Amino acid sequence: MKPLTRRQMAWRAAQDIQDGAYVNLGIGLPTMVSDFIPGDREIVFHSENGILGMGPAPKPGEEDKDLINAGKGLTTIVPGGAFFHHNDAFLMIRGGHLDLALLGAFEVSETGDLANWTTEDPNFAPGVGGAMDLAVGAREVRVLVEHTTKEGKPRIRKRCGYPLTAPRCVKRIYTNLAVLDVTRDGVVVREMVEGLDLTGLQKVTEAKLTLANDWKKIEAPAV
Amino acid sequence: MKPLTRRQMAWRAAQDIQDGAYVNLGIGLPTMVSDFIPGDREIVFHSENGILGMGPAPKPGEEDKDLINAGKGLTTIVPGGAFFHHNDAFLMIRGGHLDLALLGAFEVSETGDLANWTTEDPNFAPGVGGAMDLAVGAREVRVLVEHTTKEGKPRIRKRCGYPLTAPRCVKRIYTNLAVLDVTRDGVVVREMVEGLDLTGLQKVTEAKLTLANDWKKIEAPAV
Amino acid sequence: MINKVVKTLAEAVAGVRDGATVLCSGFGAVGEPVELLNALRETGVRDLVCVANNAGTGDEGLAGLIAAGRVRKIICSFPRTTDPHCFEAAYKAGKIELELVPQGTLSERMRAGAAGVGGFFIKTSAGTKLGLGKETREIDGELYVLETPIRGDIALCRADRADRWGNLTYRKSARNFNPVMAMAAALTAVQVREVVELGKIDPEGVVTPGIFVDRVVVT
Amino acid sequence: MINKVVKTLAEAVAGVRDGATVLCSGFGAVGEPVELLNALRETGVRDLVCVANNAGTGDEGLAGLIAAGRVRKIICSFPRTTDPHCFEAAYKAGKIELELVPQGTLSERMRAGAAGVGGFFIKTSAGTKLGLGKETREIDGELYVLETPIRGDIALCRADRADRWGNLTYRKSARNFNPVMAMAAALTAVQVREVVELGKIDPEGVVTPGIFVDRVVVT
Repeated sequence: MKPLTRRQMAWRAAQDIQDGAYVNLGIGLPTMVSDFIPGDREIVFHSENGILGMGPAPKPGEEDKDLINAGKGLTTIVPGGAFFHHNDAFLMIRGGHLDLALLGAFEVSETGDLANWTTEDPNFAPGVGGAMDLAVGAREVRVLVEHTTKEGKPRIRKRCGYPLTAPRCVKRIYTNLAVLDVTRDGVVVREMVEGLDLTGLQKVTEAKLTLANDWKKIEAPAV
Repeated sequence: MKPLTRRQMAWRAAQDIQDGAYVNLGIGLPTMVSDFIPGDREIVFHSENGILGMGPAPKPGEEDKDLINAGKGLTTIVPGGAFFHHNDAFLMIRGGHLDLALLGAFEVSETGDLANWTTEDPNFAPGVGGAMDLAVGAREVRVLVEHTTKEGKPRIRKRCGYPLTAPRCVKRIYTNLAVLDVTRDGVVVREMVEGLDLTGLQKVTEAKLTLANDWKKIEAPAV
Repeated sequence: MINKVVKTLAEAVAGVRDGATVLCSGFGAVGEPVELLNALRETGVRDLVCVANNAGTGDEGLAGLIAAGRVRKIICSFPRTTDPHCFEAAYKAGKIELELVPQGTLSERMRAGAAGVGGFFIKTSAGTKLGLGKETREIDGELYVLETPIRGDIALCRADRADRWGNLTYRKSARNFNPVMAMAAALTAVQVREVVELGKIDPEGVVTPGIFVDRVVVT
Repeated sequence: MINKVVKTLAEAVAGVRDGATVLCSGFGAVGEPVELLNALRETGVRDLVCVANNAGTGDEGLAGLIAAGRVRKIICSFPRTTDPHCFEAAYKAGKIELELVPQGTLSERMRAGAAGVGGFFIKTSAGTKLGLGKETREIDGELYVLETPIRGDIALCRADRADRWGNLTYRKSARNFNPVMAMAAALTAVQVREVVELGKIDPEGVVTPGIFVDRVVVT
């Protein structure tokens, strides 16, 4: 059994993004998804700090310190892009104008509750940023996350242990082992990596899993 | 006793507008006030349909059908002006960003209630436009109105007979006979036209009037 | 590839159902999407609830839709603007329902619909006939009323320039209700003077970003 | 004549009292009015409530104000941005109170303060720890929380160009919180790259109209 690399996880999530979608990518791993959009699709990336049509990182010599993304890294804008203020940026998010938010997570529950803003570590002040806005506002919320913690604890749980970002918002989860949908009937496995079966996947998952009749192997290229 | 002409009423109201003020002028008589601003003052006129820095009516040949005022007459914009959308225009109004709204009225009560949107004439559908927004939102609301109706009925009343635009909002009233302030102690006469005394003014006013100690004659030029 | 530009007015207004809520932009005739409204009339759709600042001018556009008996109800701030004879005839005949909303409240209710705001308190209309029946609340000693969001099934807008992504710019006071209505509907169709190449609109100068726009047609 | 341009940073921040609520713009260091914040620190004012997206970067601007012990409380969405050591030291020492507000809620609460909205219902934070204690309401089957407006005694902003009426334009993503904060305070001071002649800013391209601006200083 060979788990996906982080780049392969990003590649897999990218394949499901439809041509013409307006998409917000969360900070961290989800940001990497923009590198793997199939070339025939035109996707408009949104950033909380007032950008639509966000492009790739700037080439050396083309950096502009006034042009950053939500993670505060330097970025670019593509033809057709627009700048606007923070309030309009969040009107877009909260008002249901984004087709998709693809976010990181600490945990997801079997009903789609999302916990991705705080682990309540007493050593650090908490921060929430735009996490809650995206979770309640995007038309569809998908999560991109390692199937377990480094210590092997499941991240897909019956109930989240960490404080919620929003209840019942996640529809699909991409992990290094599987693609899972949160449905009314619980968590359904759509795809698994080669060599893994439901029993094996269930062992590292706290939520009860069901295998889709038409489940298939994830065929990820060596990206 | 010589009442002010409508142009003189507009002149008188204009004299009180401070340099640098942001002002919305109601439709009708108040619109005329902009013609009488003393030349050393720079006033920024606001229009509900998304203009700051509204100028005079266009000269022949300079009309632009996309540039109208709240009364839907053609207008112009001065250097320093800005266009914005309706929602921002009313954010400015309701949020207390206008220094002054100078409005027409059917009636004003002795507590400053304003009635200026409907006479409930069953022959016509009512319209309210931006009247209520201006009445509740501007930092100061002043009214410019003939002291009585054509039939001689008082417009400054104990209580308004017509439906209110907003309660307790009017601070000053300019009529063809007097300048009056609505205070906690009732309606105070600040100025009257030559040859009129308090008894004469009270006769055409339903609200109880008090004469200010420092009241004076309105000295309006023949504009 | 994203291309929101459609070839005909008919395509731009296709799919509107009887009973739909239609946001009709414009302040008087300025910024009014007259040709889109005419095209909507030609679809034969009826029982519409129209949201607009006025209630039509002359015989075209919103006025024509009303004259044709397609508008069951109008939600507006000031029905009697320049030459409102189509509305007046329908109103006097009892053929159109009128919901009168203060202009800023109308705009703010649509913004709420666009922004995921489920309701909001403002002072406008508190203590007046137009505030009757509304939930009230005293905030810092002043009376506020609760207002609810308005969302359209379709918004009909008019802009100056567009690109194929639907980014829009406007001209002078023709901007008016267009940006807020474009945001507040499930489907937004815009008639424009010209479509320019992608990238020709300065990203600093986009007034309505394409995310709010579904269909663009040149008139 | 209207001339909002002042000569010095000290004039731009004059008159702020102890205990004031200060809206501090910027997203990280981008769009942060660093020099105005430094000037505010030099006035010696204290017990401030600062509203910002983050809680300062490096040692200047908002970070410097915190390091100097002038900030009693910070209302922000994400205190730990790039190099937040001034905030972290104050926070660990228990010298600064933190009110954590989701980013869009923070922005919307200031817009409400600017727009005469006394309160509004949104879904963000409903059913979470950050929603605890908030009034809730079910609207169309979904849970909303009531949020209240935020207004500043002063807003400190940063723009690209201004004219003497205070009209502003911004540069790229440095626009961020500046327009909403500029609207939401009793007094708004803005540091700009350049002041241009009145009329040089295209009226279609003004992002913050001068009505929201009180003082402009070139840095």
